[in-house]
Amino acid sequence: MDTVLFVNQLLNGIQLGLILFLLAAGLSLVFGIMDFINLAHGVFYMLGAYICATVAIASGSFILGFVVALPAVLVLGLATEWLIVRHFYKRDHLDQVLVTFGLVLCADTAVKYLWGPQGLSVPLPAWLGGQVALGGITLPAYRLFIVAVAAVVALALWQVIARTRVGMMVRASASNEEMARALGIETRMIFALVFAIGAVLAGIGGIMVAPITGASIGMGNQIVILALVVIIIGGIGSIFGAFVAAIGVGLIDTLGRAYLPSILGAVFSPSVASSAGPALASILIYLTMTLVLVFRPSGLFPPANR
Amino acid sequence: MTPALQVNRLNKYFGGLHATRDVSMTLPRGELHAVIGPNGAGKTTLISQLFGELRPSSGQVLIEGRDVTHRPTHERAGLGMARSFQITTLVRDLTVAENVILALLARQGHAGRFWRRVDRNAGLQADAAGALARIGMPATQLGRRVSDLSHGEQRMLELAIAMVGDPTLILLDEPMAGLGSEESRAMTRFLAQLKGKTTVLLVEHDMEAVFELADRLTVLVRGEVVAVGTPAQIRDDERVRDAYLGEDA
Amino acid sequence: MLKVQNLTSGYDRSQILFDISFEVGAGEVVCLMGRNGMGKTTTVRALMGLLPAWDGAVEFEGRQLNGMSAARVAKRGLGLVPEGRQIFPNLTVHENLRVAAANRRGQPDPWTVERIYELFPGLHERIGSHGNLLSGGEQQMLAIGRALMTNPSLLILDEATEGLAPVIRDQIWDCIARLRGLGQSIVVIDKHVKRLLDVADRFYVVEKGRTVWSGDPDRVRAEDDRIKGYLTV
Amino acid sequence: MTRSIPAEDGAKLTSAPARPRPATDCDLVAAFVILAALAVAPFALAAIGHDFWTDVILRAMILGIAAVSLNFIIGLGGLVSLGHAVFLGIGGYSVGILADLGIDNGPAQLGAALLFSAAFAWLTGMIALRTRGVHFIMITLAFAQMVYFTMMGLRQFGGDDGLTINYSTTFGPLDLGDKDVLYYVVLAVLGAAMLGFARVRRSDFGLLLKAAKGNERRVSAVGFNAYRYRLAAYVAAGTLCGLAGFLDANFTGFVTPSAMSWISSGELIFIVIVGGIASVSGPIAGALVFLLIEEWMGGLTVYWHFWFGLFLIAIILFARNGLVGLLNQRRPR
Amino acid sequence: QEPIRIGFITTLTTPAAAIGNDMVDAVNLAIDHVGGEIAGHPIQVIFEDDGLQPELGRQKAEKLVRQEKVDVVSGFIWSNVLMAARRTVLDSDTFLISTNAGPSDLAGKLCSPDFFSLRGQNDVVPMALGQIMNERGVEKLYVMTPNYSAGTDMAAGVENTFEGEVVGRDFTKWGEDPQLDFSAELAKVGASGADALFAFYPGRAAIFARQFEQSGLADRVKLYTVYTFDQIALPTLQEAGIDVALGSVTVDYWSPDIDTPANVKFVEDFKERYGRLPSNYAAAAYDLIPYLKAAVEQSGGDIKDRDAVREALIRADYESVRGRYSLARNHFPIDNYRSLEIAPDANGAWSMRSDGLELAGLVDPYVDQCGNDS
Ligand SMILES: Nc1ncnc2c1ncn2[C@@H]1O[C@H](COP(=O)(O)OP(=O)(O)OP(=O)(O)O)[C@@H](O)[C@H]1O
Ligand SMILES: Nc1ncnc2c1ncn2[C@@H]1O[C@H](COP(=O)(O)OP(=O)(O)OP(=O)(O)O)[C@@H](O)[C@H]1O
Ligand SMILES: [Mg+2]
Ligand SMILES: [Mg+2]
Repeated sequence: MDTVLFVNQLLNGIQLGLILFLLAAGLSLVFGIMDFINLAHGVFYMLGAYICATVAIASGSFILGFVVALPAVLVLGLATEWLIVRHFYKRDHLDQVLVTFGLVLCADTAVKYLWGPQGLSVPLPAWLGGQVALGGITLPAYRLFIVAVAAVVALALWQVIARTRVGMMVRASASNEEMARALGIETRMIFALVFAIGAVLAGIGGIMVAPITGASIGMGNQIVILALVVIIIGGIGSIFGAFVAAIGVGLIDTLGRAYLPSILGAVFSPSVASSAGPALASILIYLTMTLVLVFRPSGLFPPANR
Repeated sequence: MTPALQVNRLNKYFGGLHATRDVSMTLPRGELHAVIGPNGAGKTTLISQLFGELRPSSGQVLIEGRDVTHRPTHERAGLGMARSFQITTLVRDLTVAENVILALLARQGHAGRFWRRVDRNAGLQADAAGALARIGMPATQLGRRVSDLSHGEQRMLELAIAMVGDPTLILLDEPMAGLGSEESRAMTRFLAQLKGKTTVLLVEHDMEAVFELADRLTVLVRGEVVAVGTPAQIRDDERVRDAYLGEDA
Repeated sequence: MLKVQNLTSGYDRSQILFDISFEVGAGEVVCLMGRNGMGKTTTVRALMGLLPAWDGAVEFEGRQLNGMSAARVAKRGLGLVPEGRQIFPNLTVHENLRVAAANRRGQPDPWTVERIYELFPGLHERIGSHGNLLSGGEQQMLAIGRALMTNPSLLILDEATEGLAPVIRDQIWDCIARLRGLGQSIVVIDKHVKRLLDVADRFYVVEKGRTVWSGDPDRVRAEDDRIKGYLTV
Repeated sequence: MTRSIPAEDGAKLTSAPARPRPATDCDLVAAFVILAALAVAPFALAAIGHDFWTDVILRAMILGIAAVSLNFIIGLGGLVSLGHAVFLGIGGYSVGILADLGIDNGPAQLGAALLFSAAFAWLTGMIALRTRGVHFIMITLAFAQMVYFTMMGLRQFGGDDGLTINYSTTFGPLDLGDKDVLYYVVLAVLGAAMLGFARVRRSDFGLLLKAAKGNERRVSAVGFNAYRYRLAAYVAAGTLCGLAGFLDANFTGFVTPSAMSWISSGELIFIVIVGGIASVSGPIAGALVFLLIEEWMGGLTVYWHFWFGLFLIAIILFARNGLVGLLNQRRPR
Repeated sequence: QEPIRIGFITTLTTPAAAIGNDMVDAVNLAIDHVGGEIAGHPIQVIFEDDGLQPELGRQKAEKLVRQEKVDVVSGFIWSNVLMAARRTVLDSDTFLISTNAGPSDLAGKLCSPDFFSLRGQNDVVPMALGQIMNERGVEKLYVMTPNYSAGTDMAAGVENTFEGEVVGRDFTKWGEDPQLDFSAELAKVGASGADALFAFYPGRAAIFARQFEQSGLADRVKLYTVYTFDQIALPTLQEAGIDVALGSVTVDYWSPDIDTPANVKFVEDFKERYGRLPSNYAAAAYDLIPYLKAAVEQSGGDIKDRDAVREALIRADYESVRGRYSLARNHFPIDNYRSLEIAPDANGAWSMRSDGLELAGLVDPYVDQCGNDS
């Protein structure tokens, strides 16, 4: 098998994984720690992409788009939390699912109204567009860029949650808000902050993929399911778990897509392989999740809090 | 005759922590046997293993001579075993009545009947009221949601449910905890009535009650049995005094 | 320092507190007694701002607490050891203590994690394990330690000795006595009235949401049967 | 559904305010009123020349049956399945595939639909029910997705275009192809399902499910094996939903994998919640509102999803217990 | 005069609304062009949205025939929506005229006297493209399509007629959560040494083109597409400056530069009124009105006289934007397919331009299974 090809596939897998992680991390914070299940998480992913795209197209600078989009998403996140989400922390998961789905509908339609149904495509700066030669293997520069950025974010986040006192306060407020307040912790603020951070992480993810897949309506709803799969596999509330699972899912999905048909082809007739292969590839991650849950019902790295 | 409960060399590890060390004990039918010991000695862990909620690392548990070491909790309950939890374990968003009825159904050995309406079943309702009355809880509480009960009221309910259907072997984990001083005395009187009829394993930090009730005591320290004996013997045991009782007794 | 007058409160539509009035002077230890379900905890929750006070006045160090958020109240210096422990299950013992750490009014020698471990050596052994894995008593100790870590000027203990071994319970009483010696004001809710007699300055009996009786230890001893009357079902 | 923190979540000073139970009386009354209204609807609508709407209502009733089945596990068991629509598909494809093979014999198709649904529910339930809360949501989703993608891939059964059914199911003289016949068959099934739910909700079995949802530890402590009862409920729900799928296939004359997508499962959940969880009349009320709004708003503007979203949010924010919740006065603060 | 009522089902929500709107605009334009009446009856069109869901499509069809009592149900972008609506419409003795979707069943075993199509059956397009590639001397072909019926049909169609070697084939994930990152597949294309890539990514043109550009394959591999770089997508591509699209080849029976009088009028007026070039979807939708008008008027002016109207529809005796054409037995057009290159038109707008190569009178392979007489 062609090593250059394989390395490329690996890179693609890792890059998909890191994007997934950016979403999963936010979900895992908001859901695993605040016990708020947020289907609207993908909305910020979409908004990040759209805002970045708009600015980038208007100004011709992707970086400027990035710089503008982040604070914008942050503000939107805070607004959402303040207007709607905060009324639902104490509510049933079902209510949360439903209300956030309502949000998704509104957001998607609003985006369609503002940007039209077709979606935007984001130009890349030349220095990111090209290919880079690493040890005789050429890799697309932009993918490497994504990997770098996401990796940094991942590390930072992990440190904050696991090590700092803020992290403690977040976890405390989440597990027993009243008690936390009774100890003088401003839980409302903490929650708003966490939610907004989650939104920004998703936003970064959206911005990162925009130049590859473009900005399209509902792009977030699809990936948010994947992100959920990731945090389930990783163990809800565990940033580390989310990281491992995200990379895993990224690789499984990409490599599965790339090689499953040919692997099947070795066993079955080409026609079977070419039709069964993709179907199998698309359920691969769901199979993985099911298997994980069968053997470890609360994920690979469940935080010891439940 | 076969003892109501027999425990052979029970061991339990939590990672590095050896929470139960070679614990063996035998409870003849009708005995009220108290287990005392410092916090974190392993009393609750012991009970959980007896009741099948924790799987022992090694050792054996026999009820009425039957080895139940690997039987699930609900089967042990089926054999007439019941427990109360130190940390209240009730269905918070059901009413008091419903919580009791749940236990009643289990004891009467038939649930999962799709068609019979429990809420219209006078018999069950009456039994539920009876169960509360036994531990001195007014029937007026029947309709309230458990989450609306005060801590003490919840503790009472916890016990009421443990007593439902006269189990033959009851494991009580700190029944007095959370009860007011007078309620505790009432509870003590109630448990006294059970003596001889029902086998009781009582974990309790309220020494007044323990010394008044217990036929025999086992003292557990760091998961290990350090002393077994009558209240008198234990009261005078130096080690137990320092390790546990303090000047309280 | 704390002055509660004709406090009324409750849950949703059901009124629980009808007329609660009591006082805690600086450096005093005050004890609330009453049967199960009479409103002691509800009173505490109303003080802490965990329940809205419907009516009446709560004055602390000259400031009105009514309508303040629990967090603000806590920052004013009320430290709570809640009924039923309320340990953070997803934090380790050490984190449970550190998360509460604060010394907002610059107490002379503030409580530190180390001092808590001195007070409860049992905890030090479990330092790294998560709250939900602790034994009932260990959780209780942790709850007390956690409240102390906020260096409160008024400490509230709601059934703080529930499930503690006699020796430890004694330690707690001694500790309370010691704290009192340091001028710490304390409100205690506990069923072990006997032991409290030589610790507390004043006693109140709560009956059906009303403070129906109050007096100092001697008066408690004197009116023993009357108290019993209040406390029996 | 219960929080993913099981048992000891009681340890919060006050746990999440549990949903107020709907005032049953209003609920049952509403149920009968709705059923009665549905019975006369076709004539009424035909009389005023709007008989197209019977088509929408018929579809609503079929979704209503599916929603009732979902309500069994969500409302009573607190088991939120994000893959429930898969049973619609299984029921549908049982008809579609058999019809494709030229078998339009009613009992055979019905039998297949029920059998396969039950079997699938049993197999997946055994695995899924070992998990709780959101894990259950996701694992049910996973199973549904697997079937979804498989059917997408199976060209011989139409792949994503689905199967068109050219002969309607017949039970002797009874031809489900006839819309009027189908309408009253569906109505009958719906009524039966609702009655069954009303009964089970108050039965031993119902109490057990509710208890297991609230605190599983307690349930096994008193001596029940919660798992067994959950599985029973899950299989029952799956089978009933399969029946709905069977009816739907006869109604629409085709089956596509999209009927099994997680979106459709989501819609079922919304129908249950919007209508009023654990209530008898909720599911059908929800289904009617859902489809009528869709049809009505869709006519007004292409941006109707926005308003629909707001409607959802408003319902959840202000009608704590769904539409049925609005019926009963004692609303929580 | 009571009006002639036409129900028009297309997609007006979801991203695919871009296509639906194009069709609606075309129909409205056509109505103006014919003076808003057929044989003196005013034309009344009721547009309905299928939201991309077969179920919804069926329900709308139900509404159109039962509530609106239309004489014709038309439109349909998607095969599965058309298949879903089919029975409702045909059972109620209403004409069903597809302006885009052409599922093989309707061309073959499920064909019906009352069903008509305004464009060739779906598979004809890729089969034509395969032949074009042969003409253009493609040797090694790599095939990339989404993994759903249309996708695999397209691939099959191309490979059916393509005579060179197919060096690789990828069906990418589609459906609820489609795969939008093709780097893995494109990497394989590069490794396969193919000199041409056939791609079919309706609605995803920009994404696909952008990634094809990033993959750096453009100079080595020539791009052949169908239903992808169409007039819906091209403006976006141009705006985003994705130049790899230029010079890529596709094939269709129609393109804006056909110089029949009808087409010139259509394209010019469309550009003038809507400020953009019409798409092939618009072209077929536009034809609907003149087609009906001719048929009804030739059959005596009464659309209720269905047999006569059917006869006329089969004759298809009118000025289509594509010029004259006749119907096969399954009532699908027999068309000439023209090789089209993506290039800027006179005013610099990217569009499809015929490069001279043309395949005459293509018929789909399913017609033999069709039971229609005549
Ligand atoms: N699931 C667990 N994992 C790890 N350690 C545990 C677990 N459960 C209990 N422990 C530890 O095992 C020891 C015994 O706990 P146990 O609850 O049995 O004590 P106990 O005798 O009931 O104390 P108390 O009287 O305070 O309730 C304690 O140190 C506790 O921290
Ligand atoms: N969340 C709640 N909602 C409604 N009523 C409640 C709630 N919590 C407690 N109550 C009721 O308020 C009354 C007082 O409760 P409270 O907890 O203050 O009693 P208490 O004096 O602390 O008793 P205990 O000694 O058992 O803790 C009780 O009757 C109880 O049933
Ligand atoms: Mg214990
Ligand atoms: Mg209390």
